[in-house]
Amino acid sequence: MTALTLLFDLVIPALKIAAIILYPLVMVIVMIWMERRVVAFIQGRLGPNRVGFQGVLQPVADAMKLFFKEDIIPRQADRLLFNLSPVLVMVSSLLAFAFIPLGGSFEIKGYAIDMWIAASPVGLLLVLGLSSIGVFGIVFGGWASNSKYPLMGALRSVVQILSYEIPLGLTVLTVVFFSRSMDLVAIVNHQKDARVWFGFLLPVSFIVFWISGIAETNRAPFDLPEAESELVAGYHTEYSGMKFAFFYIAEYAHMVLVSSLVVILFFGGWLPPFPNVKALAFLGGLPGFAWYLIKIMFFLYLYIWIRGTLPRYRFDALIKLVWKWLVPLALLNFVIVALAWYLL
Amino acid sequence: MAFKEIELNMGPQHPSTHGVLRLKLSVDNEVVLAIEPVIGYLHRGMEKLWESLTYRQIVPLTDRLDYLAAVSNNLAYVLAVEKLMGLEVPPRARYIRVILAELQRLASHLAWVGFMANDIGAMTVLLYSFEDREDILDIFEAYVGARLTVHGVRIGGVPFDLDEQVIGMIRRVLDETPKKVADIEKLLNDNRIWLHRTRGVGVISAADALGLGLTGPALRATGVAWDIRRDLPYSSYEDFEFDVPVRPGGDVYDRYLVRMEEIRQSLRIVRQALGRLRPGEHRVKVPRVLKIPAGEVFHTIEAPKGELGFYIRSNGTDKPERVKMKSPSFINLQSLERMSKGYLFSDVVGILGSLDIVLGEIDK
Amino acid sequence: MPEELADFPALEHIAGSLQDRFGEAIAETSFEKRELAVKVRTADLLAVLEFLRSGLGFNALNDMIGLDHPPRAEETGKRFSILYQLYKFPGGLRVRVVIDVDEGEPVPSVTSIYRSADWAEREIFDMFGIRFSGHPGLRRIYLPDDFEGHPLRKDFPLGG
Amino acid sequence: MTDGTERQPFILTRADHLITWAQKNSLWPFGSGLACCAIEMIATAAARYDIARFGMELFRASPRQADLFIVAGTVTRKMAPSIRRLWEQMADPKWVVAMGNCAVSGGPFPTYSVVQGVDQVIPVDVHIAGCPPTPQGLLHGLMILQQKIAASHPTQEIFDPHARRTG
Repeated sequence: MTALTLLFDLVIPALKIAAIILYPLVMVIVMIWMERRVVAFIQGRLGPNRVGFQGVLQPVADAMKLFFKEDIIPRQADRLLFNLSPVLVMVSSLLAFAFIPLGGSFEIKGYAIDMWIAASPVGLLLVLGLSSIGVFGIVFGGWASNSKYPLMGALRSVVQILSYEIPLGLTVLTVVFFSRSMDLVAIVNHQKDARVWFGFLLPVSFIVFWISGIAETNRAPFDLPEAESELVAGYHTEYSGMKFAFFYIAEYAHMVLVSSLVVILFFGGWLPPFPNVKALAFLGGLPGFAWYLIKIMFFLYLYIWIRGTLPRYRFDALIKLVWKWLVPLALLNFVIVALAWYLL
Repeated sequence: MAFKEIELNMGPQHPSTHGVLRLKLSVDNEVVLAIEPVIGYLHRGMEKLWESLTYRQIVPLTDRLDYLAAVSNNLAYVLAVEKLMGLEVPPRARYIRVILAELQRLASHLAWVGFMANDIGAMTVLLYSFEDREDILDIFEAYVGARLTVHGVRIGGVPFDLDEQVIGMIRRVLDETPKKVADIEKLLNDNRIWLHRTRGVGVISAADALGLGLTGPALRATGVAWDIRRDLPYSSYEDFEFDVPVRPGGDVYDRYLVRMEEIRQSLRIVRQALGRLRPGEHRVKVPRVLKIPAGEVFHTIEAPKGELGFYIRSNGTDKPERVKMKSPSFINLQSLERMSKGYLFSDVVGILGSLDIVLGEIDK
Repeated sequence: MPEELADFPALEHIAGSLQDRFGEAIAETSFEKRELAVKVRTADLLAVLEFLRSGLGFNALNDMIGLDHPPRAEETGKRFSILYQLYKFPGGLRVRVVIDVDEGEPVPSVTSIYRSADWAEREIFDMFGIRFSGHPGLRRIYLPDDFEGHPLRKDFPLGG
Repeated sequence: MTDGTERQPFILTRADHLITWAQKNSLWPFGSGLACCAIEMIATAAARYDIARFGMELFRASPRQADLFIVAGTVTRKMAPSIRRLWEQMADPKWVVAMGNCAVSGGPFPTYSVVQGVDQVIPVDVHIAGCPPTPQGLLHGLMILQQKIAASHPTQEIFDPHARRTG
């Protein structure tokens, strides 16, 4: 075994694993800062601008402060589940990133280095599955707190996430029709070969997926499980210190995950835009990871924009939206795509 | 999990109780079965305190009742005292009072729409409306030096004359506010979520509203055209032309529309009052030690939140024997149960918001 | 220039109707600062209010005001007064119905006639300790249940 | 500040510096308003004064997640037990700002139902006078609190349990 193979077989994968754990955390920090600044600008304010350049260190200060805070476990709480749930939420959302390709592969001295950790043939299923394990964390947390507001928040969350899984799954299937694979890398590569992004081919799928994705992450206007004006802080009302930080980070990591999925499934992942236009070929000069970042930033920005604009849904309307509109729409879309795919 | 009914305790510390109100709710799967407000967490013993203060010392304390509309409170109390004394104030003072009171209504309604939208989850509106409200607070600050607890109406008139600087600021607000209000309406009026959360929610009929003693915009939203400024004018309101907005529905949305229209009518009144302001005295001399012969009086005005009244009983000394405040929020909050039974828990927040309560004047 | 009741036909009509209907029960009618006040016996309170509401159209109870006059207690034995401020929509006519109450004397609750009296009666109970018979849930409204005394009585010190 | 810090190892004073830097820059207030001062507190969070510049705009609805209790308004005897309980529910380290004359000393209400100063109920770090204090006044008070935090020595608590400021 030469030093070179050791490097490429052991050290590089280890570095990659470290990077893929750090990547969502860094994105979360960027996202928290971005959200607070952008929402502030939408509202005619400045937002955090004292800590570090333009306040970029604000989330770092927040995280560090939370780390040094007392960790309270209410006396009536179920200790095991109370402690388990933030871990479950955090781990499930971070683990999913193992299957997310952040870019294409490139070669150094004959060794191919992939910008992902695991390219499973059922990567898509794994990501969706892992991201919905998080809901168990929310339920456990709400129940274990042994308090009414967290319980109501958890109940809302379960109903909401389970309902929105259905249109989410149905739209993902339409993508799989075309890509004929559940491997996320293959899905991107298929878009490269087809020279068209699925978002333009399947606009309905994209819209349904995006709306369901916002609901899955419990974000405005679907932020009912933690609706502050109703449920105080929802399922994490009783959490303090680092455990609360876990919920907080997991929520943002989940947003990054959903944005990544949207980009990979519908907007060509790390592919540069306009591959067909000769004049714009220079766009391909930017590395794939950069394109991927630009694209997910757009969707993360969209999250913030929506939050700054819309009021909150009421629970019955939220359920009506999914069962009366999104599910039938997704089903119809599925049938039409299936027919089109069969006939063509 | 086979539970039917949960007892929920909202407050006295809860993000959307607008202060220190406590609601005892019993909900079945988020549907409200019963609701009981518990008040008194801000009871400061104002009425007892007033009995040991002179008539003049009471005025600044009225600011702390409805702290979102301090001038209206001053005005109601001062008008009652003046009625008891049989004192006539000069026309310029009356007009300045109208200008201040209408600006205060504007500030109060702007704060209301912000809080209301925030309760429903549209927090950007709160920031916008508070920014607009700051312009009005600037006027008060330039006029008397205080922002919130203004103490802008005194027995016998107003403390200062309106100078050119303040008038200029008022004119700027008159010009800019319609645009800003339109911005807020753009965010809300055609928003499907907002409509869904407000239309047909918290409905109350005109008969019920009257029976419960509901007043102000909440009453006008049930189709009863009743505005004390128009129907029992005080402080020269009869000189001004304005409409009394009325809506038939009695729901949260109509209360919102009525208040938004009142903002425009208030601007109209201020504009007229500024135009008709004639030079003259802005106060009459009132003796330093104010002794009022024995008597009693009850006087009400149209405050932003509804009918605000003071009952004053004098006994010939410089201190009143009894001052009782009739607070609109106290009466309006009483109707919360009638309005929110059968609606969802999330709606209670919106209905409570739409009533525009201020705990300061409920608890006194 | 003192104004006379005769200058206000609407109010005069009300005073007249009450006098016709109840006669002796109306202990005193006063008119001051354009406000009509009618003093009645506690026993007749409900009948008078019911007549004012259904007969004369006073459809809203504006406010209930409690008063405490300790000096008067020696003269008449009636320490407290309760003022019912009534209102007529539309039109805005007002009339004040007054009753004198002694300490410990129960007052009939008017919640059956005016629903808005619910909290107002609780407030008077809280502040003066006057009990209302027939009230659906008479308890303190502002102060905690274990509070001792009734603050708006004149013998209650300001600092508690 | 004569608390024997000069005898502290270098590493701990550096750690103190880092921890207090994080703590003072990330004071999440508890979204609790009692009376008039609450309106000025909201105005401070609104666009013109924008408390967010200091990283303090995350008003937490749950006391568990808050660091700073701004007692904004009159504390009545009926409310005092709740105030105490909310403060107890907050996780250490926590700070209290008494905003306005009522919270400082009972203000203009020397009556039977008003607690004459919230420091009778919970320990207060910074008092801000005013009725109500202007938003500038509140911001100034918060900056003083930041200085106070910067001068504190959180690592001392590890060695000296009596150094805990709350308990």
